[in-house]
Parts: sequence; structure tokens; C-alpha cells
Amino acid sequence: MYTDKVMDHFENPRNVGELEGADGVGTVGNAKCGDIMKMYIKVADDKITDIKFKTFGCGAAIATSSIATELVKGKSVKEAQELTNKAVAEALGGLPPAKMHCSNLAADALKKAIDNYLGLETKNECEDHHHHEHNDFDHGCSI
Amino acid sequence: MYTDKVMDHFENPRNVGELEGADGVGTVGNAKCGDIMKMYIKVADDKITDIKFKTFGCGAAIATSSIATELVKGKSVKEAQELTNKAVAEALGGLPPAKMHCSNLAADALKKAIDNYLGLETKNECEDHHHHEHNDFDHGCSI
Amino acid sequence: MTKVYMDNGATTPVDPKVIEAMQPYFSEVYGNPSSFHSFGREGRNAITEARDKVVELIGADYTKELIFTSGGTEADNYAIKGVASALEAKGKHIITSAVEHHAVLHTCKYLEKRRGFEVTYLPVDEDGLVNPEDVKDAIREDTILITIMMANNEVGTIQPIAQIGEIAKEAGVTFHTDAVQAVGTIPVDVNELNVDLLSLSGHKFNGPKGVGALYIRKGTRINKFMHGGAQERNRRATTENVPAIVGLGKAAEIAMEGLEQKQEKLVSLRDKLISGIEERIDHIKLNGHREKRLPGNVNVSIKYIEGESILMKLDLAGIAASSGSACTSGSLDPSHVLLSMGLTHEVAHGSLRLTLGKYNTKAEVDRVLEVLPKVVADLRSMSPIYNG
Amino acid sequence: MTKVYMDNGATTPVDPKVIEAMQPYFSEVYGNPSSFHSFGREGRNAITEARDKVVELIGADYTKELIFTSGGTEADNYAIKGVASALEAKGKHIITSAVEHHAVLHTCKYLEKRRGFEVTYLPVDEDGLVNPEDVKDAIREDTILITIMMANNEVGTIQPIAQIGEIAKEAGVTFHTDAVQAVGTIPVDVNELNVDLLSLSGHKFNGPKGVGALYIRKGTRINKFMHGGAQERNRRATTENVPAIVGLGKAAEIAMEGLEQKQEKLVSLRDKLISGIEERIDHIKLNGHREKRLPGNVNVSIKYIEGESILMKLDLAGIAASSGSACTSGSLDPSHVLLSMGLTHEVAHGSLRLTLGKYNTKAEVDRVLEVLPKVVADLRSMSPIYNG
Ligand SMILES: Cc1ncc(COP(=O)(O)O)c(C=O)c1O
Ligand SMILES: Cc1ncc(COP(=O)(O)O)c(C=O)c1O
Repeated sequence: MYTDKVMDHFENPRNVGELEGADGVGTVGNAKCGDIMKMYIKVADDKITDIKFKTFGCGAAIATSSIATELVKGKSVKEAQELTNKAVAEALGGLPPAKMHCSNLAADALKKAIDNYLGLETKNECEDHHHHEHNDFDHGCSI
Repeated sequence: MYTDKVMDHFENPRNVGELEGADGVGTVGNAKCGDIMKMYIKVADDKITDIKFKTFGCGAAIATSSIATELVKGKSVKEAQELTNKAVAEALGGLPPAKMHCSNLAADALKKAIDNYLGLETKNECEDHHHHEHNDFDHGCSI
Repeated sequence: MTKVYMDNGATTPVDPKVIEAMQPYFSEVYGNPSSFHSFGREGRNAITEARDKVVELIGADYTKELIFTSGGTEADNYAIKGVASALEAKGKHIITSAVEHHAVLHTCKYLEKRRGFEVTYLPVDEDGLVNPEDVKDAIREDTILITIMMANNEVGTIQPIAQIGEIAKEAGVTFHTDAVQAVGTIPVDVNELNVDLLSLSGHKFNGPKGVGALYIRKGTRINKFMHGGAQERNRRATTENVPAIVGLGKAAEIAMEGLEQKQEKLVSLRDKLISGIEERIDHIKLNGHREKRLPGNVNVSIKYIEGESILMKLDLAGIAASSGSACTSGSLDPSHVLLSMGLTHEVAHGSLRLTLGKYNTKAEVDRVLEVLPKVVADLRSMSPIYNG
Repeated sequence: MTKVYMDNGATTPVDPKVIEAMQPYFSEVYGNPSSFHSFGREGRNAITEARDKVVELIGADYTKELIFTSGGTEADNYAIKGVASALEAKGKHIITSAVEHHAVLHTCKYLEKRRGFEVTYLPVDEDGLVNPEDVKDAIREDTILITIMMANNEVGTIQPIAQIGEIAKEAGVTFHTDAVQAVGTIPVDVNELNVDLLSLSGHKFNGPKGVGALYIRKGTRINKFMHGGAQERNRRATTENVPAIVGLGKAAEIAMEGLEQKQEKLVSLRDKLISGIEERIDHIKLNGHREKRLPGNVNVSIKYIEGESILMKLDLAGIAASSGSACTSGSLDPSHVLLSMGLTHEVAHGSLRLTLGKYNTKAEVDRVLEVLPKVVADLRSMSPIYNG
């Protein structure tokens, strides 16, 4: 179900942890959604010099968080802002369709951390991401 | 599905054939019903001295015809008249439920042969025996 | 006694290569394919592979167009009830034929009796063929489904499905075919046939019993038949029967590779059997179309005698066959197929079906040709309606 | 890596003795049981024997009360839709519980949405128990069916079925229980339980996948689910899946002989596992009733972490388990069972189910108790909501 790249980032997540004295912190999701991602960034010379994450969530959530930190570390703030959830999924060699929306929020978390660094307010993204219509018959398998 | 006794009478039917100069001949069933039995008897001193049958029908029809001839050969006409389809089935060690009605007509054929010997008229039994109610969903398996 | 099995239309022995393919999935790779872990993953992958093979066998475009079922009957029930339920707001008229398998006929009757549908049962000609023009004429404003079988299980007649499919397409009516007797024995291509739905069953082509599939063309509106978990992309609930599905996949693979060869072999055995019977026994009638006919199907009415007693005599000689006589099913009327083709009850009662499979041999055909005439002579000598 | 399979609630490996029993029915005794000849007869006899064994396992009075199906889901669909269809003229109200398997819940939802039925979903307490008084209170004039599962597949809670059965009996309402998780693992007797209908499934007790059965008490009014041929005494169409039915019979026989022993073993492993987890990991919650619980079921919520990632870590260590987290199913809400028991989404997301089977060992329990605490510590260290 998951690519080798996802498994690698799940087993050996890069940049896990908190950053004391972070310049920006961003959180998306909530436990009700099943995923919470928290990103910490340090910025110097308009560059992301350090980045760490903490994630409550499934394998995809952890792997996307991990690779996102790798993708932007050392990049300019502007480049980091341009990172999309889609690009994150692609960097992992793809995600299962079911995971594309609900666990692929790392770029959003990063954006919120940058906004926080830039002094902007943003809303929690969870509602948007999780409450697309779904039908009662469409539950998973209980086995 | 069939008892050994049925199989024995099917494989080695007793008294098959026609009787030239029969004293009584009786036929029941018709090809539409799936079974036709024809019984020939010779009577002397109020006894069934000889009996033969011809049957178009399934295994049960052939076996019941055969054993019925055996059961009454040498018996008095009165005794032969008292033979029932049920007694015929019992003599064979039983018949499958589905066969109890539609292929178990040997006693009726015999009775008609006796009636014929006695100079009585009887109606064809087929209609009575075959058109009990049945439901459309109750067909056999086509496989 | 050497036994001869000529009832391959009823079911076939499982190919040893199929049994071998299934074997690991009972107690080694036994995980639930919906499970998250490695045990489940392996089962899931096995299903994917099997699906690819079946999809290829019937020429479908997408793997997600194929849903595994518990057999041909479930595929037929799913197709007919599923479309009926999805489209009943649009119309409640269904067109089928008088010679369908009971899995189709009784499902249609259920819709008539309990769900307010109207069903047209098209007649067939003396060879068992449906006339495509009749289908065209039967289509109404409220027709939501046409279901006509590809090949008849009793008499082997192959219907002009591609033509009917074209008519259905033009009229915009969903078209289902029960191809249970066809798949694995003759070429089947869902696109050439213009079908939206197609039923198949594993045990008819040397696959396992208890597994089949319904092809559902992308875009076809259909509701569920089996409610529950989200298996089969949420279209058919129940824990996937992995070994059986793997077996069906293997059977499909084997069938595809050997299709032409199998067909040729069956046709040659079949024609030998037919001409042999016609030479040796008088007062017989071949049922079904002589050319548009399943490669392995022989169905003859043997006049003046009754089917079950023929089967019993053959069985005693070690030969397995079947009959459309009512007496084999314990019901009262003989085969609805034979009656629909215009046979009298009397002649229909005396029908004998010999269906060849890939394991049958020339020697077995010879054996049948040796035994059958004796059986017939024997029974006719007992028959009050035979004046030989 | 030695693998540990603790997902027996999802499915179980087939007992080698069951595989052995099935073997001849693939390519030796392959005849269609509805066929007339010796090949068919042998299959028919095998089915009769298998039926006797399953009937004995559940204490039914008559063999004809048992109909084989393709699994638990079909048995549930058949029971619920079949009774609904037979009795809809009498009433259109059904009572069930909020914690049923989807095979029951989604079937009820279908009847609500498409067939005009009204369904009462009874709540459960924090242990997952239905209150029989609630059942009593929910019965109306037009109630035609009560369907409450015997044992829950996720949390293992065993319902007071005999009591509910008595209430149903008194009220004259047909009562069905989904006993898929119970049969073969705990004693099940249809008469003691006062049930009219009972579903079971082979693959949950070391029998084959793709086969199950519905017990139908003599006199119960029920219509068909699968239309077609007259198999199973004209109650369920489709060519009988002989090998699977034989396998189910063998599994029933084995289960009956070893029931007490199996139960004792599972309870001891289960309790070791539960107390071991409770000793080693903090911030956890046992889900389901502590005593009224399936012998092999362990279900715990591990706070501050999410179920799928727990499963992944366990899987990497060779341990197969399952979770009620939404993330394992690709849906959005976690287990409806856990939510119905009052768990918050957050806690429900972190649930872990370990289900023991007859092949699990003490050493395997030890292995889980060694690995799991590390997995939990590891994930908690990554969790933004854990302040260890
Ligand atoms: C034409 C046809 N349709 C449907 C079926 C039903 O298939 P199954 O027995 O796999 O349910 C059969 C055979 O039994 C068949 O010959
Ligand atoms: C309680 C319960 N009911 C029904 C089912 C469905 O059974 P099957 O997968 O055999 O269709 C299951 C398991 O999947 C179950 O645990």
C-alpha cells in the first residue's frame, strides 16, 4: 500500500522533535480528524535553517511530515511557501488515494509555521480537509 | 437417493413385457406426465396366474412396476385389488419424497387391469395425480 | 469400472494447476486481504493478480470493472437486482428470454412478483435462438435492462449477443449477459459483445466452485447486492475468498492460453459423439443449434423413453450425464428450455445432455457410443409407447 | 523474522485437518451435488455429513434448519432482507444495536433508505453491552425483526442473547443473532439462546473462507436472498461449494471436540496479554467488557497515538494486529463501535485489537509484550499531544 520511500520516512523519520526558540510554529488538524501535525521552523537570512515536526497520525501523516521537513530545510522562505501537499506526496513516490486528503497536510502545517513567523493569522485547516461529503455506506471494513 | 431394492428392480426388472391374450390390461399416466404404466394380467381360478408390465418413466416408475407384479403374482384378485401405492413403495424400502406421487402408480395400473378384467370402466388417473398445486420458484436445478 | 464424466456443463473437475495455485492461501497466506499487516497484504496482492487475469480473459478495459462473487448465481442476482434497484425510478421493464438459467429467470420473477417490475420473456426458435429483432421490438420507454444469456447451459445454443448488444447500446438500455457457460470455453470479449454486465463462474471451466465474477462496465449504474464491509472497492461485502479467487485467476490464465486448442478438441469430440449417436440410434432429435453451439455440448431427445432412466442406466455403466427430464429434478415439468423450443412434453422427457470437458478423450466418446445404444434398446423394450 | 499473527478476529488460518478433508472434493469428488449420477451423489453425501456436524455444533434440532451460504455477510443479508421481505406486510420496524457488524448495519440502512423500513439502533453502555430492557421498550406493534449480535468483533463484548431472545419470543418477534465471532469459540446453542436465526462463518474458526451458514428455526418466515436453482432445499441457489462446505463441517467437528480446551487456552493468553499491557503501558484503556468477553479478544486504546501507525510499527516487527482507527480503513470516522461506547474520536483513533487464535502461544504473547511498549514509546515521542 505504501511506497518504499513512505516506509523509509515512517521507519526513520527525519527531523522529529521540537525546536526551542522556534521562529515559527504551525499546527494543522486535530485529534478528531485523526491527524495533527505541528511544525517548528528557524529562519535566518530568509532561509529555513532548521525545522522539526511532531505528528499524531497514521503512517502517511508521519512520512509526509518527515519528507516535507527534508524538502524545505535550507530553502528560502518563498520556496518553502510554494511547497504543495501534492509535491510532498510526489516526493514520496505517491500515496494511496484514501490518504491523499486526510493525511497529506504537511505543506499546510509548514505554511502555518511560516505565516506564524511572518506574523499572519490563519485558520485551522481541519474542517476544510476532512468534511468533504461522504456516504454512510462507504465505511471501511470491520473484520 | 434410491434404496438397493429400487436399484435391484430397476436393473433387473421382473415380468417385463406384454401378455398375449391377457385377461385384463390397464394403463395409467401419459407421456406428458412423464410416466406411463401398462399392466397385463392373466386370471384363472380368481388368481393372478401371470402378470407383465411395460413402463415409460423414471427409475422409480420402473422399479414400482416391477415389484408390484411380483407382489401380486399368484395372489387372489381380491388381494391384488387391495394393493396400494404406499404398500408398493414400502416393499421397495421407501422412495424419495419427490417420487412418492408422480412415479408411484403401479397399484393404480394394476387396479385398472383388474377393473378391465372385471369389465368395469375407469378414468385415466394422470390428471389427478399430477396436477397438485406447485409454485413457480420450485423448479429443479438447471445446471 | 472406469468412469466417464460427461457432465461438464454442470461442473468441471478443478485443474491440478489451479489446486496447486490455491494451496498456499489456506494456511500460509491466510491473512484477511482487508487487514493492514503483511499477512493481509499478501492476500491483497494475490487478488490483484487474479483479477488481472480474469479481466484479460474477458477483454475488459479496467481491473476495477470486475467484482468477484460466490458464483454465477450471485453474479446474475447482483446484476439484475442491482440494476433494477439503481434504475427503478427510471422504469420498471426488463427484457429477457424464455431459455435463461434459473438464476436469471427466478430473479426476474422475484422482481415481477415482489417489486412491481414487468418482464418480457422473449420466445426462441426451434434451435433455441433469440431473434435480435424481437429484442428491438420489445424495448419500451421504461425498459431499464436487457438480460440474455450468451450460451445456453442445456442445449448449448450460442446467442447473437454482439448484435443484441448493439441494439441495447443504440437504445441506451443497460445490457447484461449470463456468460457462465461461455467464459473459458469460447472467446468472450466484453467490448466486441457490447455488454455492460457479464456473469461468469469458476467451476464451469476447471476453476473452483464458490467463486465467480460480475463484469460491470465503467459508468454502469448498479446498486449493491451484498451489504456490509467495503470489500471489492465497496461494491461487494464479505471477507474475500482468497484461495478461490486465486484459483479463478489461475483457471482464467490456463483457459486463455489453451482456448483455441480446447475448443478444437471439444468440437471434434462433440461432433464425433453427435454423429455417432445419430448413426447408432433412431428416433432421436438433436436439440440446440447444430453450428451455433458450445463446443462441448451434446443434447439429444431419445424418443419413447424417459431421461432419468437413461441417466440411471448410464450411471450404472459408470457414465455421468444429465437430462432435462422433470424426473431428475423432482419437479413436474421437463426443462423450460426444451419446452420453449417447441418440444412436446413427451420428447422433452427423453432428453439426454452429454457435456464434454477438456479432460475427456476419444476413448470415452467411444465408450458412450458403445453403451448408449444398448441402454436405449433396453429401455425401449420396456416402453409401452415404443413400437420398434 | 518470526511472525506473530494476532488478528484471528479478522480471519484464521485453516486447520490442516480441514484442508485435508477438503482435498478430495476439488478434482476427485467434483460432481455437482444436484447431479443425478455417482459423481454428484458423493458430493451430496459429503454435504449431508457436513451439515450434520454444523447442526450439532449449534445445537439445532433439524438438519433442514441449516442453509449454507458464502460467509457471514451473506448469512446476515439473507436473514435480515429475507425476514423483511417475508413480513413487510405485517410491519416495517426493525430493532438492532449501534455496535453491529457492517453486514448487519448496512443491510438495515439499505432497508431504511430504499425499502421504507424504520430501524431502531439501540445504544450500548461503556462496555458495549445492549440492555435487554431497551430491547423490550423498543418493540412496537410493527416490529418484525430484532437482530443483535452475539459477540462483538471489535471489542469482544458478549451480549445477553438468551435474555433478549426470551423477550423476543414473548413478544412474538423474529430474532436473529450474528454469531460469526462466537461460533467455534464459545458454546452456542440455538435453543438456549432462543434465537430464530443465527449467522456463522467458517473462516473465523479455522475453517475455509467463502463459506458460512444461516440457521433458520423451523417455522420462521423468510424469503430467498439468492434466486436461481433449487439447491439447499430450494432456499439458496447456486452450485454447492462442496469442498468449502466439507471444510466447514470438519472445522465444526474440530471446534466442538476442542471447545473447552480452546476457550481455556485463549482466556489464559488473553488475560496475560491484558495484564501485561496494563502493567507496561500507561494511559491506556481496555475496551469492551472485562469478563463478558470473547476468550481471544484484547482491545485497548493507547492514548496520544494513532492506530495505523501502531499497526505499521508492529507489522515491521512481524506482529499482525488490527485497529478501529479510521486510518486503517481509509474512511474518516474511527470505529462506530468505539464511538458508540462513548470514546472520544481521539482515543478511538488510538485503538489496538489483538485477537488470539488456537495456534497462538505464550511465547508469542511475550513477544508482543516486549515489542508493544517500545512502539508506543516511540510514537508517543513523536506525538504533539503527548506530554510524557
Ligand atoms: C448459464 C448459467 N448461469 C448461471 C449458472 C449458475 O452458476 P453457479 O452455479 O456458479 O451459481 C449456471 C450453472 O449452474 C449456468 O449454466
Ligand atoms: C460479527 C461479524 N459479522 C459478520 C462478519 C462477516 O463475515 P464474512 O466475512 O464471512 O462475510 C464478520 C467478519 O467479517 C464479523 O466479525
